Amino acid sequence: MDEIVVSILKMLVAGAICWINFVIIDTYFGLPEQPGVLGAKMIGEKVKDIGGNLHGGYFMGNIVCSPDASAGTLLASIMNYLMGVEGGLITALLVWIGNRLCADPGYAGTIGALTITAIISLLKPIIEPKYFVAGMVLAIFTIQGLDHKHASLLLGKIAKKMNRGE
Amino acid sequence: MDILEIVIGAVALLMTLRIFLERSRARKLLYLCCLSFCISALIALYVKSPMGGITAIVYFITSTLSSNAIAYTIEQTKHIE
Amino acid sequence: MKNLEVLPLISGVCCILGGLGVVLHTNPINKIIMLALLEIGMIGLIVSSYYLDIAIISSICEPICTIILLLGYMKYLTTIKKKKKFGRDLPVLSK
Amino acid sequence: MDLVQYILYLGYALLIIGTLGAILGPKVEDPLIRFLNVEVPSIGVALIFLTYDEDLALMTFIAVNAILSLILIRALILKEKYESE
Amino acid sequence: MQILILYLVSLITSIVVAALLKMPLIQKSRPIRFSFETSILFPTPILALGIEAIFRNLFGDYITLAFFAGLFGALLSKYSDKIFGEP
Repeated sequence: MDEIVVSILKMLVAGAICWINFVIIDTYFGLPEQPGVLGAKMIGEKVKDIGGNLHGGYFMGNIVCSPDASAGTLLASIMNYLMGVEGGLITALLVWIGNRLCADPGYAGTIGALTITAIISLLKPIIEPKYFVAGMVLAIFTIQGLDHKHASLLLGKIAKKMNRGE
Repeated sequence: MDILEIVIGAVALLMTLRIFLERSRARKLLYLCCLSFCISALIALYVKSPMGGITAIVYFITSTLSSNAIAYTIEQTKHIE
Repeated sequence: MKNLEVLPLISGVCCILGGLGVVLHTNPINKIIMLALLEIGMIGLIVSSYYLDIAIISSICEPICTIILLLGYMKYLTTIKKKKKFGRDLPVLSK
Repeated sequence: MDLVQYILYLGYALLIIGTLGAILGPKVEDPLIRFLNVEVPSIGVALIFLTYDEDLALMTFIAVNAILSLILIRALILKEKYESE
Repeated sequence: MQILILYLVSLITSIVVAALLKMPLIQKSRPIRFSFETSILFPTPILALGIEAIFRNLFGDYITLAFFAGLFGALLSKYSDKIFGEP
Protein backbone atom coordinates (compact mmCIF):
# COMPACT_ATOMS: atom_id res chain seq x y z
CA MET A 1 0.00 0.00 0.00
CA ASP A 2 2.90 2.31 0.74
CA GLU A 3 4.54 1.78 -2.65
CA ILE A 4 1.45 2.99 -4.51
CA VAL A 5 1.42 6.32 -2.65
CA VAL A 6 5.14 6.82 -3.31
CA SER A 7 4.77 6.09 -7.02
CA ILE A 8 1.79 8.43 -7.37
CA LEU A 9 3.81 11.19 -5.66
CA LYS A 10 6.74 10.60 -8.03
CA MET A 11 4.36 10.74 -11.01
CA LEU A 12 2.87 14.07 -9.90
CA VAL A 13 6.32 15.65 -9.39
CA ALA A 14 7.47 14.43 -12.82
CA GLY A 15 4.28 15.82 -14.38
CA ALA A 16 4.92 19.24 -12.85
CA ILE A 17 8.49 19.27 -14.21
CA CYS A 18 7.29 18.31 -17.71
CA TRP A 19 4.51 20.95 -17.66
CA ILE A 20 6.92 23.76 -16.75
CA ASN A 21 9.44 22.57 -19.36
CA PHE A 22 7.20 22.41 -22.39
CA VAL A 23 5.06 25.46 -21.64
CA ILE A 24 8.11 27.71 -21.18
CA ILE A 25 9.90 26.44 -24.31
CA ASP A 26 6.80 26.62 -26.49
CA THR A 27 5.97 30.12 -25.33
CA TYR A 28 9.54 31.34 -25.81
CA PHE A 29 9.68 30.12 -29.40
CA GLY A 30 6.56 32.02 -30.33
CA LEU A 31 3.69 29.55 -30.58
CA PRO A 32 1.02 31.92 -29.17
CA GLU A 33 2.20 34.78 -31.37
CA GLN A 34 0.96 33.71 -34.80
CA PRO A 35 -0.65 30.60 -36.33
CA GLY A 36 1.99 28.72 -38.26
CA VAL A 37 -0.35 26.83 -40.61
CA LEU A 38 -3.91 27.50 -41.77
CA GLY A 39 -5.54 24.88 -39.52
CA ALA A 40 -4.24 26.46 -36.30
CA LYS A 41 -6.01 29.73 -37.14
CA MET A 42 -9.36 27.92 -37.35
CA ILE A 43 -8.87 26.17 -34.00
CA GLY A 44 -7.90 29.46 -32.34
CA GLU A 45 -11.05 31.16 -33.58
CA LYS A 46 -13.24 28.24 -32.45
CA VAL A 47 -11.69 28.39 -28.96
CA LYS A 48 -12.33 32.14 -28.88
CA ASP A 49 -16.00 31.53 -29.72
CA ILE A 50 -16.60 29.59 -26.49
CA GLY A 51 -15.18 32.40 -24.36
CA GLY A 52 -11.44 31.68 -24.30
CA ASN A 53 -8.39 33.70 -25.22
CA LEU A 54 -7.26 33.98 -28.88
CA HIS A 55 -3.53 33.54 -28.23
CA GLY A 56 -4.12 30.54 -25.98
CA GLY A 57 -6.20 29.11 -28.82
CA TYR A 58 -3.31 29.59 -31.24
CA PHE A 59 -1.07 27.71 -28.76
CA MET A 60 -3.45 24.73 -28.64
CA GLY A 61 -3.91 24.72 -32.41
CA ASN A 62 -0.17 24.73 -33.04
CA ILE A 63 0.25 21.72 -30.73
CA VAL A 64 -2.39 19.81 -32.73
CA CYS A 65 -1.04 20.72 -36.17
CA SER A 66 2.68 19.99 -35.76
CA PRO A 67 4.88 18.09 -33.27
CA ASP A 68 6.28 20.78 -30.96
CA ALA A 69 8.02 20.73 -27.59
CA SER A 70 5.21 18.65 -26.07
CA ALA A 71 5.86 15.84 -28.56
CA GLY A 72 9.60 16.24 -28.04
CA THR A 73 9.19 15.87 -24.27
CA LEU A 74 7.05 12.72 -24.49
CA LEU A 75 9.12 10.94 -27.15
CA ALA A 76 12.46 11.80 -25.55
CA SER A 77 11.31 10.43 -22.18
CA ILE A 78 10.10 7.25 -23.94
CA MET A 79 13.46 6.75 -25.64
CA ASN A 80 15.32 7.53 -22.41
CA TYR A 81 13.28 4.82 -20.70
CA LEU A 82 14.11 2.30 -23.44
CA MET A 83 17.66 3.11 -24.60
CA GLY A 84 19.45 5.55 -22.34
CA VAL A 85 20.89 8.95 -23.23
CA GLU A 86 21.46 8.08 -26.92
CA GLY A 87 17.71 7.79 -27.42
CA GLY A 88 17.33 11.51 -26.85
CA LEU A 89 19.60 12.28 -29.83
CA ILE A 90 17.66 9.93 -32.14
CA THR A 91 14.43 11.58 -30.98
CA ALA A 92 15.78 15.03 -31.83
CA LEU A 93 16.62 13.88 -35.40
CA LEU A 94 13.23 12.24 -36.05
CA VAL A 95 11.23 15.11 -34.52
CA TRP A 96 13.10 17.60 -36.76
CA ILE A 97 12.16 15.56 -39.85
CA GLY A 98 8.52 15.44 -38.71
CA ASN A 99 8.50 19.19 -38.08
CA ARG A 100 9.80 19.90 -41.54
CA LEU A 101 7.11 17.65 -43.10
CA CYS A 102 4.44 19.77 -41.34
CA ALA A 103 5.92 23.11 -42.61
CA ASP A 104 7.31 24.34 -39.29
CA PRO A 105 10.83 25.68 -38.58
CA GLY A 106 11.51 23.05 -35.93
CA TYR A 107 13.27 24.98 -33.18
CA ALA A 108 10.84 24.08 -30.39
CA GLY A 109 10.77 20.30 -30.90
CA THR A 110 14.51 19.63 -30.94
CA ILE A 111 15.38 21.97 -28.07
CA GLY A 112 12.56 20.53 -25.95
CA ALA A 113 13.86 17.00 -26.55
CA LEU A 114 17.42 17.97 -25.63
CA THR A 115 16.44 19.79 -22.41
CA ILE A 116 14.27 16.95 -21.12
CA THR A 117 17.17 14.55 -21.83
CA ALA A 118 19.44 16.70 -19.65
CA ILE A 119 16.84 16.90 -16.86
CA ILE A 120 16.23 13.14 -16.85
CA SER A 121 19.94 12.30 -16.78
CA LEU A 122 20.35 14.66 -13.81
CA LEU A 123 17.39 13.27 -11.85
CA LYS A 124 17.88 9.58 -12.69
CA PRO A 125 18.86 8.37 -9.15
CA ILE A 126 15.68 9.82 -7.60
CA ILE A 127 12.91 9.53 -10.24
CA GLU A 128 13.12 6.79 -12.86
CA PRO A 129 12.34 7.74 -16.53
CA LYS A 130 9.22 5.55 -16.41
CA TYR A 131 7.44 8.13 -14.28
CA PHE A 132 8.15 10.93 -16.76
CA VAL A 133 6.10 9.15 -19.45
CA ALA A 134 2.98 9.01 -17.29
CA GLY A 135 3.62 12.52 -16.00
CA MET A 136 3.73 13.94 -19.51
CA VAL A 137 0.36 12.32 -20.30
CA LEU A 138 -1.16 13.95 -17.23
CA ALA A 139 0.39 17.30 -18.21
CA ILE A 140 -1.06 17.22 -21.73
CA PHE A 141 -4.42 16.11 -20.27
CA THR A 142 -4.70 19.30 -18.22
CA ILE A 143 -4.27 21.44 -21.35
CA GLN A 144 -6.03 19.62 -24.19
CA GLY A 145 -8.55 17.43 -22.47
CA LEU A 146 -9.98 18.90 -19.29
CA ASP A 147 -11.46 22.36 -19.89
CA HIS A 148 -10.63 24.36 -22.98
CA LYS A 149 -11.87 27.75 -21.77
CA HIS A 150 -9.90 28.08 -18.55
CA ALA A 151 -6.79 26.45 -20.05
CA SER A 152 -6.69 28.99 -22.88
CA LEU A 153 -7.18 31.85 -20.41
CA LEU A 154 -4.21 30.60 -18.34
CA LEU A 155 -2.01 30.18 -21.44
CA GLY A 156 -2.89 33.67 -22.65
CA LYS A 157 -1.91 35.14 -19.28
CA ILE A 158 1.47 33.35 -19.40
CA ALA A 159 2.03 34.53 -22.99
CA LYS A 160 1.30 38.13 -22.05
CA LYS A 161 3.75 37.95 -19.16
CA MET A 162 6.56 36.66 -21.41
CA ASN A 163 5.98 39.35 -24.11
CA ARG A 164 4.74 36.92 -26.76
CA GLY A 165 1.38 37.99 -28.10
CA GLU A 166 -0.66 41.18 -27.58
CA MET B 1 -0.88 -4.50 -14.24
CA ASP B 2 1.13 -1.50 -13.21
CA ILE B 3 -0.30 1.62 -11.57
CA LEU B 4 1.10 3.84 -14.38
CA GLU B 5 -0.67 1.86 -17.11
CA ILE B 6 -3.96 2.07 -15.21
CA VAL B 7 -3.71 5.87 -14.95
CA ILE B 8 -2.87 6.29 -18.67
CA GLY B 9 -5.66 3.86 -19.60
CA ALA B 10 -8.22 5.81 -17.59
CA VAL B 11 -7.24 9.03 -19.39
CA ALA B 12 -7.47 7.29 -22.79
CA LEU B 13 -10.93 5.85 -22.00
CA LEU B 14 -12.24 9.28 -20.97
CA MET B 15 -10.86 10.84 -24.17
CA THR B 16 -12.54 8.18 -26.34
CA LEU B 17 -15.94 8.84 -24.78
CA ARG B 18 -15.54 12.61 -25.15
CA ILE B 19 -14.66 12.29 -28.85
CA PHE B 20 -17.81 10.23 -29.42
CA LEU B 21 -20.12 12.67 -27.61
CA GLU B 22 -18.67 16.07 -28.66
CA ARG B 23 -20.71 18.15 -31.15
CA SER B 24 -18.20 20.71 -32.46
CA ARG B 25 -15.85 19.56 -35.23
CA ALA B 26 -12.81 21.61 -34.23
CA ARG B 27 -12.81 20.52 -30.60
CA LYS B 28 -12.86 16.84 -31.62
CA LEU B 29 -9.36 17.36 -33.02
CA LEU B 30 -8.03 18.54 -29.62
CA TYR B 31 -9.33 15.40 -27.92
CA LEU B 32 -7.92 13.25 -30.76
CA CYS B 33 -4.47 14.75 -30.16
CA CYS B 34 -4.64 13.87 -26.46
CA LEU B 35 -5.74 10.30 -27.28
CA SER B 36 -2.78 9.95 -29.64
CA PHE B 37 -0.39 10.93 -26.81
CA CYS B 38 -1.93 8.24 -24.58
CA ILE B 39 -1.68 5.45 -27.19
CA SER B 40 1.93 6.37 -27.97
CA ALA B 41 2.84 6.09 -24.28
CA LEU B 42 0.98 2.76 -23.94
CA ILE B 43 2.85 1.27 -26.93
CA ALA B 44 6.20 2.12 -25.35
CA LEU B 45 5.18 0.69 -21.97
CA TYR B 46 3.82 -2.52 -23.58
CA VAL B 47 6.76 -3.35 -25.89
CA LYS B 48 9.92 -3.03 -23.82
CA SER B 49 12.54 -2.84 -26.60
CA PRO B 50 14.07 -0.07 -28.78
CA MET B 51 11.98 -1.12 -31.79
CA GLY B 52 8.86 -0.26 -29.78
CA GLY B 53 10.23 3.23 -29.27
CA ILE B 54 10.76 3.68 -33.03
CA THR B 55 7.19 2.45 -33.62
CA ALA B 56 5.84 4.98 -31.11
CA ILE B 57 7.74 7.87 -32.74
CA VAL B 58 6.61 6.98 -36.29
CA TYR B 59 3.00 6.51 -35.15
CA PHE B 60 2.88 9.86 -33.37
CA ILE B 61 4.39 11.88 -36.24
CA THR B 62 2.08 10.37 -38.90
CA SER B 63 -0.95 10.90 -36.66
CA THR B 64 -0.03 14.58 -36.37
CA LEU B 65 0.29 14.80 -40.17
CA SER B 66 -3.20 13.36 -40.59
CA SER B 67 -4.85 15.79 -38.17
CA ASN B 68 -3.03 18.68 -39.86
CA ALA B 69 -4.70 17.74 -43.16
CA ILE B 70 -8.15 17.49 -41.52
CA ALA B 71 -7.84 20.96 -39.93
CA TYR B 72 -6.72 22.47 -43.26
CA THR B 73 -9.76 20.97 -45.02
CA ILE B 74 -12.20 22.32 -42.41
CA GLU B 75 -10.79 25.82 -42.97
CA GLN B 76 -11.03 25.46 -46.78
CA THR B 77 -14.58 24.11 -46.96
CA LYS B 78 -15.95 26.77 -44.58
CA HIS B 79 -16.33 29.23 -47.48
CA ILE B 80 -18.02 26.76 -49.81
CA GLU B 81 -20.76 25.54 -47.47
CA MET C 1 -11.00 -11.08 -19.45
CA LYS C 2 -8.69 -11.78 -16.54
CA ASN C 3 -5.32 -11.88 -18.29
CA LEU C 4 -5.67 -9.02 -20.77
CA GLU C 5 -3.36 -6.01 -20.65
CA VAL C 6 -4.41 -2.34 -20.83
CA LEU C 7 -3.49 -1.73 -24.51
CA PRO C 8 -5.84 -4.39 -26.07
CA LEU C 9 -8.76 -3.19 -23.92
CA ILE C 10 -8.35 0.46 -24.96
CA SER C 11 -7.89 -0.54 -28.62
CA GLY C 12 -11.05 -2.65 -28.55
CA VAL C 13 -13.09 0.21 -27.14
CA CYS C 14 -11.65 2.51 -29.86
CA CYS C 15 -12.62 -0.02 -32.58
CA ILE C 16 -16.24 -0.47 -31.41
CA LEU C 17 -16.91 3.24 -30.81
CA GLY C 18 -15.21 4.21 -34.07
CA GLY C 19 -17.26 1.73 -36.08
CA LEU C 20 -20.51 2.94 -34.56
CA GLY C 21 -19.46 6.57 -35.05
CA VAL C 22 -18.65 6.16 -38.76
CA VAL C 23 -22.12 4.72 -39.39
CA LEU C 24 -24.13 7.12 -37.20
CA HIS C 25 -22.66 10.52 -38.16
CA THR C 26 -23.86 12.17 -41.37
CA ASN C 27 -21.35 14.95 -42.11
CA PRO C 28 -18.40 13.55 -44.14
CA ILE C 29 -15.70 15.35 -42.12
CA ASN C 30 -17.11 13.87 -38.90
CA LYS C 31 -17.01 10.46 -40.57
CA ILE C 32 -13.35 10.94 -41.53
CA ILE C 33 -12.42 11.91 -37.94
CA MET C 34 -14.15 8.75 -36.70
CA LEU C 35 -12.25 6.76 -39.34
CA ALA C 36 -8.99 8.07 -37.84
CA LEU C 37 -10.21 6.74 -34.45
CA LEU C 38 -10.86 3.33 -36.04
CA GLU C 39 -7.34 3.25 -37.53
CA ILE C 40 -5.91 4.05 -34.07
CA GLY C 41 -7.66 0.98 -32.70
CA MET C 42 -6.36 -1.23 -35.50
CA ILE C 43 -2.75 -0.11 -34.99
CA GLY C 44 -3.05 -0.78 -31.25
CA LEU C 45 -4.31 -4.33 -31.87
CA ILE C 46 -1.50 -5.01 -34.36
CA VAL C 47 1.11 -3.81 -31.85
CA SER C 48 -0.40 -5.88 -29.05
CA SER C 49 0.32 -9.07 -31.01
CA TYR C 50 3.96 -7.95 -31.62
CA TYR C 51 3.92 -7.37 -35.40
CA LEU C 52 5.98 -4.16 -35.17
CA ASP C 53 7.03 -3.89 -38.85
CA ILE C 54 3.44 -4.11 -40.06
CA ALA C 55 2.49 -1.48 -37.49
CA ILE C 56 5.08 0.91 -38.99
CA ILE C 57 3.84 0.24 -42.57
CA SER C 58 0.22 0.68 -41.48
CA SER C 59 0.87 3.94 -39.67
CA ILE C 60 2.67 5.30 -42.75
CA CYS C 61 -0.22 4.33 -45.07
CA GLU C 62 -2.88 5.91 -42.81
CA PRO C 63 -2.33 9.65 -43.61
CA ILE C 64 -2.04 8.84 -47.33
CA CYS C 65 -5.55 7.32 -47.25
CA THR C 66 -6.88 10.27 -45.22
CA ILE C 67 -5.39 12.86 -47.60
CA ILE C 68 -6.86 11.04 -50.65
CA LEU C 69 -10.32 11.00 -49.03
CA LEU C 70 -10.12 14.69 -48.07
CA LEU C 71 -9.01 15.84 -51.54
CA GLY C 72 -11.77 13.75 -53.11
CA TYR C 73 -14.33 15.26 -50.74
CA MET C 74 -13.30 18.83 -51.62
CA LYS C 75 -13.52 18.17 -55.36
CA TYR C 76 -16.88 16.37 -54.95
CA LEU C 77 -18.28 19.32 -53.00
CA THR C 78 -17.24 21.87 -55.61
CA THR C 79 -18.72 19.69 -58.38
CA ILE C 80 -22.08 19.45 -56.57
CA LYS C 81 -22.24 23.20 -55.86
CA LYS C 82 -21.44 24.03 -59.51
CA LYS C 83 -24.09 21.60 -60.72
CA LYS C 84 -26.74 23.10 -58.42
CA LYS C 85 -26.00 26.66 -59.52
CA PHE C 86 -25.92 25.59 -63.17
CA GLY C 87 -29.13 23.59 -62.77
CA ARG C 88 -30.99 26.64 -61.55
CA ASP C 89 -30.19 28.47 -64.77
CA LEU C 90 -30.77 25.48 -67.04
CA PRO C 91 -34.63 25.49 -67.28
CA VAL C 92 -34.55 29.14 -68.32
CA LEU C 93 -32.21 28.30 -71.17
CA SER C 94 -34.13 25.21 -72.19
CA LYS C 95 -37.39 27.10 -72.50
CA MET D 1 -10.74 -14.75 -22.71
CA ASP D 2 -7.62 -15.17 -24.78
CA LEU D 3 -6.09 -12.40 -26.89
CA VAL D 4 -6.65 -14.29 -30.16
CA GLN D 5 -10.34 -14.92 -29.49
CA TYR D 6 -10.77 -11.29 -28.43
CA ILE D 7 -9.38 -9.98 -31.75
CA LEU D 8 -11.45 -12.53 -33.73
CA TYR D 9 -14.76 -11.52 -32.14
CA LEU D 10 -13.86 -7.84 -32.58
CA GLY D 11 -13.32 -8.43 -36.31
CA TYR D 12 -16.69 -10.19 -36.64
CA ALA D 13 -18.43 -7.33 -34.82
CA LEU D 14 -16.88 -4.76 -37.14
CA LEU D 15 -17.95 -6.78 -40.21
CA ILE D 16 -21.58 -6.94 -39.04
CA ILE D 17 -21.74 -3.25 -38.05
CA GLY D 18 -20.19 -2.09 -41.32
CA THR D 19 -22.32 -4.26 -43.60
CA LEU D 20 -25.59 -3.27 -41.96
CA GLY D 21 -24.54 0.37 -41.95
CA ALA D 22 -23.65 0.34 -45.64
CA ILE D 23 -27.11 -1.05 -46.55
CA LEU D 24 -29.53 0.81 -44.27
CA GLY D 25 -27.62 3.52 -42.46
CA PRO D 26 -28.80 7.14 -42.14
CA LYS D 27 -28.67 9.30 -45.31
CA VAL D 28 -27.11 6.52 -47.38
CA GLU D 29 -28.51 7.73 -50.73
CA ASP D 30 -25.50 10.04 -51.17
CA PRO D 31 -22.81 7.83 -52.78
CA LEU D 32 -19.93 9.44 -50.86
CA ILE D 33 -21.48 8.53 -47.49
CA ARG D 34 -22.09 4.96 -48.64
CA PHE D 35 -18.46 4.74 -49.77
CA LEU D 36 -17.24 5.96 -46.38
CA ASN D 37 -19.38 3.32 -44.66
CA VAL D 38 -17.74 0.59 -46.72
CA GLU D 39 -14.35 1.46 -45.11
CA VAL D 40 -15.49 -0.13 -41.83
CA PRO D 41 -15.77 -3.81 -43.00
CA SER D 42 -12.34 -3.61 -44.67
CA ILE D 43 -10.76 -2.99 -41.28
CA GLY D 44 -12.75 -5.93 -39.92
CA VAL D 45 -11.25 -8.13 -42.63
CA ALA D 46 -7.78 -6.85 -41.68
CA LEU D 47 -8.36 -7.90 -38.06
CA ILE D 48 -9.41 -11.40 -39.16
CA PHE D 49 -6.22 -11.66 -41.26
CA LEU D 50 -4.30 -10.72 -38.11
CA THR D 51 -5.91 -13.55 -36.16
CA TYR D 52 -4.80 -16.32 -38.54
CA ASP D 53 -1.14 -15.05 -38.62
CA GLU D 54 -1.24 -14.08 -42.31
CA ASP D 55 1.23 -11.22 -41.98
CA LEU D 56 2.15 -10.84 -45.67
CA ALA D 57 -1.53 -10.81 -46.69
CA LEU D 58 -2.23 -8.17 -44.04
CA MET D 59 0.54 -5.90 -45.30
CA THR D 60 -0.58 -6.23 -48.92
CA PHE D 61 -4.23 -5.61 -47.99
CA ILE D 62 -3.44 -2.39 -46.11
CA ALA D 63 -1.24 -1.06 -48.92
CA VAL D 64 -3.73 -1.90 -51.68
CA ASN D 65 -6.64 -0.39 -49.72
CA ALA D 66 -5.18 3.13 -50.06
CA ILE D 67 -4.88 2.76 -53.86
CA LEU D 68 -8.38 1.30 -54.12
CA SER D 69 -9.93 4.33 -52.41
CA LEU D 70 -8.19 6.57 -54.98
CA ILE D 71 -9.81 4.69 -57.89
CA LEU D 72 -13.28 4.60 -56.31
CA ILE D 73 -13.38 8.27 -55.40
CA ARG D 74 -12.18 9.17 -58.90
CA ALA D 75 -15.10 7.17 -60.31
CA LEU D 76 -17.55 9.05 -58.05
CA ILE D 77 -16.33 12.46 -59.24
CA LEU D 78 -16.49 11.40 -62.92
CA LYS D 79 -20.05 10.13 -62.45
CA GLU D 80 -21.19 13.44 -60.98
CA LYS D 81 -19.48 15.34 -63.78
CA TYR D 82 -21.10 13.28 -66.56
CA GLU D 83 -24.57 13.51 -64.98
CA SER D 84 -24.42 17.29 -64.95
CA GLU D 85 -23.80 17.50 -68.71
CA MET E 1 35.79 6.93 -23.29
CA GLN E 2 35.85 5.55 -26.83
CA ILE E 3 32.18 6.43 -27.29
CA LEU E 4 32.93 10.07 -26.45
CA ILE E 5 35.71 10.16 -29.08
CA LEU E 6 33.29 8.81 -31.72
CA TYR E 7 30.69 11.50 -30.99
CA LEU E 8 33.42 14.19 -31.00
CA VAL E 9 34.67 13.04 -34.43
CA SER E 10 31.20 13.27 -35.97
CA LEU E 11 30.59 16.71 -34.40
CA ILE E 12 33.86 18.22 -35.68
CA THR E 13 33.42 16.65 -39.14
CA SER E 14 29.92 18.06 -39.53
CA ILE E 15 30.99 21.59 -38.54
CA VAL E 16 34.02 21.54 -40.89
CA VAL E 17 32.01 20.23 -43.87
CA ALA E 18 29.25 22.76 -43.24
CA ALA E 19 31.84 25.55 -43.20
CA LEU E 20 33.29 24.26 -46.49
CA LEU E 21 29.78 24.35 -48.06
CA LYS E 22 29.57 28.12 -47.27
CA MET E 23 26.63 27.98 -44.88
CA PRO E 24 26.12 31.07 -42.65
CA LEU E 25 27.16 30.95 -39.01
CA ILE E 26 23.77 32.19 -37.74
CA GLN E 27 20.44 32.84 -39.44
CA LYS E 28 20.17 36.05 -41.49
CA SER E 29 16.46 36.96 -41.28
CA ARG E 30 15.87 38.68 -38.02
CA PRO E 31 13.07 37.30 -35.87
CA ILE E 32 15.18 34.20 -35.52
CA ARG E 33 12.42 31.91 -34.27
CA PHE E 34 10.34 32.10 -37.48
CA SER E 35 13.09 31.75 -40.13
CA PHE E 36 13.35 28.60 -42.24
CA GLU E 37 17.08 28.96 -43.04
CA THR E 38 19.60 26.41 -41.81
CA SER E 39 22.94 27.49 -40.38
CA ILE E 40 26.06 25.95 -38.84
CA LEU E 41 24.92 26.35 -35.25
CA PHE E 42 21.32 25.19 -35.20
CA PRO E 43 20.40 22.03 -37.03
CA THR E 44 23.76 20.68 -38.22
CA PRO E 45 25.33 19.30 -34.97
CA ILE E 46 22.02 17.81 -33.79
CA LEU E 47 21.48 15.95 -37.08
CA ALA E 48 25.06 14.64 -37.06
CA LEU E 49 24.76 13.35 -33.48
CA GLY E 50 21.43 11.65 -34.23
CA ILE E 51 22.74 9.88 -37.33
CA GLU E 52 25.84 8.78 -35.39
CA ALA E 53 23.64 7.34 -32.62
CA ILE E 54 21.63 5.33 -35.18
CA PHE E 55 24.81 4.04 -36.89
CA ARG E 56 26.46 3.05 -33.60
CA ASN E 57 23.44 1.07 -32.47
CA LEU E 58 23.03 -0.69 -35.82
CA PHE E 59 26.57 -1.49 -36.98
CA GLY E 60 29.06 -1.03 -34.13
CA ASP E 61 31.93 1.19 -33.02
CA TYR E 62 33.90 2.18 -36.12
CA ILE E 63 35.61 5.53 -36.59
CA THR E 64 34.90 5.57 -40.36
CA LEU E 65 31.16 5.44 -39.71
CA ALA E 66 31.47 8.47 -37.42
CA PHE E 67 33.12 10.40 -40.28
CA PHE E 68 30.35 9.44 -42.71
CA ALA E 69 27.68 10.38 -40.12
CA GLY E 70 29.08 13.91 -39.93
CA LEU E 71 29.19 14.13 -43.74
CA PHE E 72 25.56 12.99 -44.11
CA GLY E 73 24.41 15.39 -41.41
CA ALA E 74 26.00 18.39 -43.12
CA LEU E 75 24.59 17.41 -46.53
CA LEU E 76 21.07 16.90 -45.11
CA SER E 77 21.21 20.28 -43.41
CA LYS E 78 22.46 22.05 -46.55
CA TYR E 79 19.88 20.65 -49.00
CA SER E 80 16.91 20.44 -46.61
CA ASP E 81 14.75 22.96 -48.45
CA LYS E 82 15.16 20.98 -51.68
CA ILE E 83 14.11 17.73 -49.99
CA PHE E 84 11.14 18.92 -47.92
CA GLY E 85 10.00 21.74 -50.18
CA GLU E 86 10.10 25.50 -49.79
CA PRO E 87 7.29 26.76 -47.47
